[in-house]
Amino acid sequence: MTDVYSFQPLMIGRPYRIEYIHSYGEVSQFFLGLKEQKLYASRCPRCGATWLPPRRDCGKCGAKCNWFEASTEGKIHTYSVLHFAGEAFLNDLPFVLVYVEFPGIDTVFLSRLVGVKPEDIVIGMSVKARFKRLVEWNANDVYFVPA
Amino acid sequence: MTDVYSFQPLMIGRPYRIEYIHSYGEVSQFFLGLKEQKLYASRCPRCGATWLPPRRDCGKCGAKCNWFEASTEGKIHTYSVLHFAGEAFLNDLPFVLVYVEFPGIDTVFLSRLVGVKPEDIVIGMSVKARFKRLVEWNANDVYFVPA
Amino acid sequence: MRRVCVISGGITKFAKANPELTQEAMCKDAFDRALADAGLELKDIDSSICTYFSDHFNGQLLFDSLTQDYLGLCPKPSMRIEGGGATGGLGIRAGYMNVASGLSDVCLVYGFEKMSEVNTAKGNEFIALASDTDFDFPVGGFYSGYYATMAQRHMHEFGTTAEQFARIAVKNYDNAFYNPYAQKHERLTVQDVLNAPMIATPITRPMVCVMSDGAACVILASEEKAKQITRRLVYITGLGCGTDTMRLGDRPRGDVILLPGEEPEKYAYLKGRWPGVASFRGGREAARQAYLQAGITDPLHQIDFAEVHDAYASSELQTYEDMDFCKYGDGGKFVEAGLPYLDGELPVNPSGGLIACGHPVGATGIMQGVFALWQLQETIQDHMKSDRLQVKDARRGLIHSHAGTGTYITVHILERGW
Amino acid sequence: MRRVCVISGGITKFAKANPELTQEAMCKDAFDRALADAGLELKDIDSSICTYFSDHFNGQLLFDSLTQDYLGLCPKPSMRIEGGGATGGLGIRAGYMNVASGLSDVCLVYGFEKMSEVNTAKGNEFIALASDTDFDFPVGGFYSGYYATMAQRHMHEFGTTAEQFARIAVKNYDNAFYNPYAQKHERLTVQDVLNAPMIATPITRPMVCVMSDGAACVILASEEKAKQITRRLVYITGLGCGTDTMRLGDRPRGDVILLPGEEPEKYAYLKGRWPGVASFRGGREAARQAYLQAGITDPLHQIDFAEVHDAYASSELQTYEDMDFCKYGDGGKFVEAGLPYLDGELPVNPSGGLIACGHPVGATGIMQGVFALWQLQETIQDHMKSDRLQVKDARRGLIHSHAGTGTYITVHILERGW
Ligand SMILES: [Zn+2]
Ligand SMILES: [Zn+2]
Repeated sequence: MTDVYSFQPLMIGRPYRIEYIHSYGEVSQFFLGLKEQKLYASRCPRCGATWLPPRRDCGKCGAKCNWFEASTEGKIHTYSVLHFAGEAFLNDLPFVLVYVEFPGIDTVFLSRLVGVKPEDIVIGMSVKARFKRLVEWNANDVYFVPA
Repeated sequence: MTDVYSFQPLMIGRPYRIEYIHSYGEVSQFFLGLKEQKLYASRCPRCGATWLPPRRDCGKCGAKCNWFEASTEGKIHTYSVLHFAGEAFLNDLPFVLVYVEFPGIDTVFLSRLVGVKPEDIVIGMSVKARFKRLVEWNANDVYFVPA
Repeated sequence: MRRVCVISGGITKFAKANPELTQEAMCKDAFDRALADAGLELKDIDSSICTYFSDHFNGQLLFDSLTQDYLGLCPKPSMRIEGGGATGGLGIRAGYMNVASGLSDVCLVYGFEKMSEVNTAKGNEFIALASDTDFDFPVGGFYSGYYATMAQRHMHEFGTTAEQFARIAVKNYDNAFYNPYAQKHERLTVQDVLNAPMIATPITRPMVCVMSDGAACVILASEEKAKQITRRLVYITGLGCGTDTMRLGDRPRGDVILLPGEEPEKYAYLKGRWPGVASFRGGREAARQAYLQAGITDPLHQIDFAEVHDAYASSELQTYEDMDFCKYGDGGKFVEAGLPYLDGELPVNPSGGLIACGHPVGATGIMQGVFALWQLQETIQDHMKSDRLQVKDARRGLIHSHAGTGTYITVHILERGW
Repeated sequence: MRRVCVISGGITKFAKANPELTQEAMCKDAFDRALADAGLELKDIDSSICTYFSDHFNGQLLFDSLTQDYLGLCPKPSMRIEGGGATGGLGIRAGYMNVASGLSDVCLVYGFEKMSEVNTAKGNEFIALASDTDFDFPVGGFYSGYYATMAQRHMHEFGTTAEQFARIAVKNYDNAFYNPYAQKHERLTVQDVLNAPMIATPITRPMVCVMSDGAACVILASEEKAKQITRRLVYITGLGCGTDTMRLGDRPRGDVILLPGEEPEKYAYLKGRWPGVASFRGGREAARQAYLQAGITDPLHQIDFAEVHDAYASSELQTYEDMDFCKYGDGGKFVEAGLPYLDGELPVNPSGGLIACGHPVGATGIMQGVFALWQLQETIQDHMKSDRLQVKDARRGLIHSHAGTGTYITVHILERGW
């Protein structure tokens, strides 16, 4: 049965469903690493750039990178308290997005911050990674708490 | 729970669902007409072009078209017997797609042909429209049978 | 190289939902207005560029073929251009390339988006899927969140305030009040904006552009053709396009890209941390290319108005700095000094921008082109039934189109040639 | 206008599924090969054009930003081009425009598609959503069905046979057997093809191209830059792009678009019913523009090989006629006379075409450019470890990219300049 929302103009419901089988490809190790409670990053042997999230190829010079294990402690580079989100995350609201700086990593890493009141969050604050036991095999398997 | 299809590389299931509310906009009358067992078409008052499916604006000269009721009898312009389809229509297989020529209509109209064995279909054969009683408010509410 | 002109434009009224019309009919309405404005007929158009954002919004793939067909342009050449929020700006860039390369003399650049066929949360989710779906989307990343983190960092580094963002929103609403094509016709105070529901700290609802249904188009022509069509010539005299990493967190921290005439010392205070997450490298690079081509070394005084991509009030502020309307870090002071207001030194978003006009993604960057053209042709009165938004003696305008967190940014300089 | 050259190309092996690599890594592999082949470094590229087909295939919107980033090209200019199956050909057209317009000197045009993240029926459904979703998709329309109805009409009007379609499939499989980049390495007989499972009468499975994961790129440069990079200059000497209505049934029935040198009498026997659903008006229009620019009046003898978009064996046959390799209606005789075979008068799809190479949509049209370049540079031996597919003394080639039922078609003429 088709849902009809209006006749003038004629407006109907058209549900659509897709079952993706998604591959993490050459960065699979990062996601497998979350189950080991590790943050795997990449280092470029040519120009020295370090990447977290990791890359097979250096985004700066194009050379093939090597894997290394990053620290799980860092500092808040910036953050925001979200009161609205895409449909998939409405049930999580409100939540805090945070970009984390790590020692020896050129990039900053997006994650969620939990266990701290919004008004107590400050840029520069120390945080550490926590890993979910029951992994969902996605980037949300790691999150951060005050260190 | 995330479905895991492989670990090397890591491959996971990612279902995705969208609920569209689709409007037929300025051609709503065509779809409403199917419930009245009518085929509404468009005629351009400037250049005389006739369109089925209908258009608000003439695709030839750009003028605003008028609605008119097309004949529900025509001839097979071309056809094919389908043994494969997109996911949404796999259960219907095999089925016959047909382009129907109508008197006084410049375009040919895509629909399904039923009630005839594939080996008996020939280009030029007369066919007539049939309309579903239980409409789904889409183009499949009309189909064709031998006249 | 052939010089390229913008000869006319057309636009539909942007609306939260326009179920009365299909996308192709909206495009036709915009196109008919542009044809009429230039006194052209369908046969005078020899090619087109189509822009829309994502197949996800309507579940109709290859929508560009449906619109090309509907506009009566078959079998003429066309192509679809996409680049997130910068889709429209990239479309104008492609139209320029099309004409300047000699492949076309008169090219229609048109764009549309119908965002009302899904609910707002789903629409936001689609847009969030235009960020990295392996690393950023799954943690709950979505665009208001990304821009909010950028804004927080800008506040941290430069002392920028939420009130300064609010002033920008108020300015844009005030302008749009006189723009009949705008989705929103409201008057707000700074307090209204600050007290409105929080979307993502420090961004409140009126600081964010809204989803919209709409279409817009411009007709571009070679100089030779343009001269046969209109006396009010408007040239594209500078083009720029910059890009940046998909993940905001991967942006480098280094030295500022210098604009024509700038010296490195100007930015010594940034100590090599540019752009990080506080500024848009792609916008700076786009400005550099466009200013170089157009011979601009003092944008604040050499540009008469700008239509910039204010998907967020905060990103408008950041854009003042990328465009060198002021120095990096001075965006807040720039707005407090009244410079981007309609009666200021450099009116920014005299149309009301995305915040008040709406952001039907594929149409937005082209909408900017339409409004800029009318400014330079001095036809705001004709098109808006009021000259309230007409920038006096507007001889050179800048339009700026921008995709998610600055992944694509285009800048075009348009100049009066009459 | 500046002359534009193709200076190098790169491609990944097309495969039914390549889960080992993300799309961005596939693009990098193709790009690295093109850089190495031309002796260029990353810094030598000053802009890019990205092509992929639909956001639906991976649920990652704005994928072009992820790849631009991954290739190390930020903050340089880029844009994404899309046009269904013709996406790659339109990308090359945009790259040409980019360079010829003077905006860029050395432009990377790269494309990809990863079609293996959904099952084949879903993939076919996505492609079907690139037909009219109000009128054609809901009745069960999908592309094999549409092309099958076209083929049936061609058979009805001209006496074309399924066996002639089968011969084309066999030819393309035979060629691909020597192409290490092709997805399929099989040998089939005409009987094998005719006896294979029916997809949509008269089209059997081996007459249809397959979904694929892959990436391809070409590097374009201005003539001046190209001369600094390679001695084996290959010029783009003609470009064409045509379009047609989204709904096959809306195609006009009138007079043939004439190519340079043709007279209307040549097609008197068609009695004003062209193109209808039997031919591709957009292909004819694209050929007209390209032949005019390249000075071609006798394509059968003036073109040394062609890589055409054979999504279906039937559409390759129809394309012979659109390109005037033979008259309308003579496509069947053309293949029976052996003319499009590797040792024939005009080898068509010496690479194996889409039918045997695979059709990762955004990469396909660029793949044709890569293979054509290697033919004209006489480097098939170097790249394929065999000169079996090298067309002898190939001086001028045609590449032809095509979207669903001919909604977009591009033609490029490439010529040896050394
Ligand atoms: Zn490196
Ligand atoms: Zn008409």
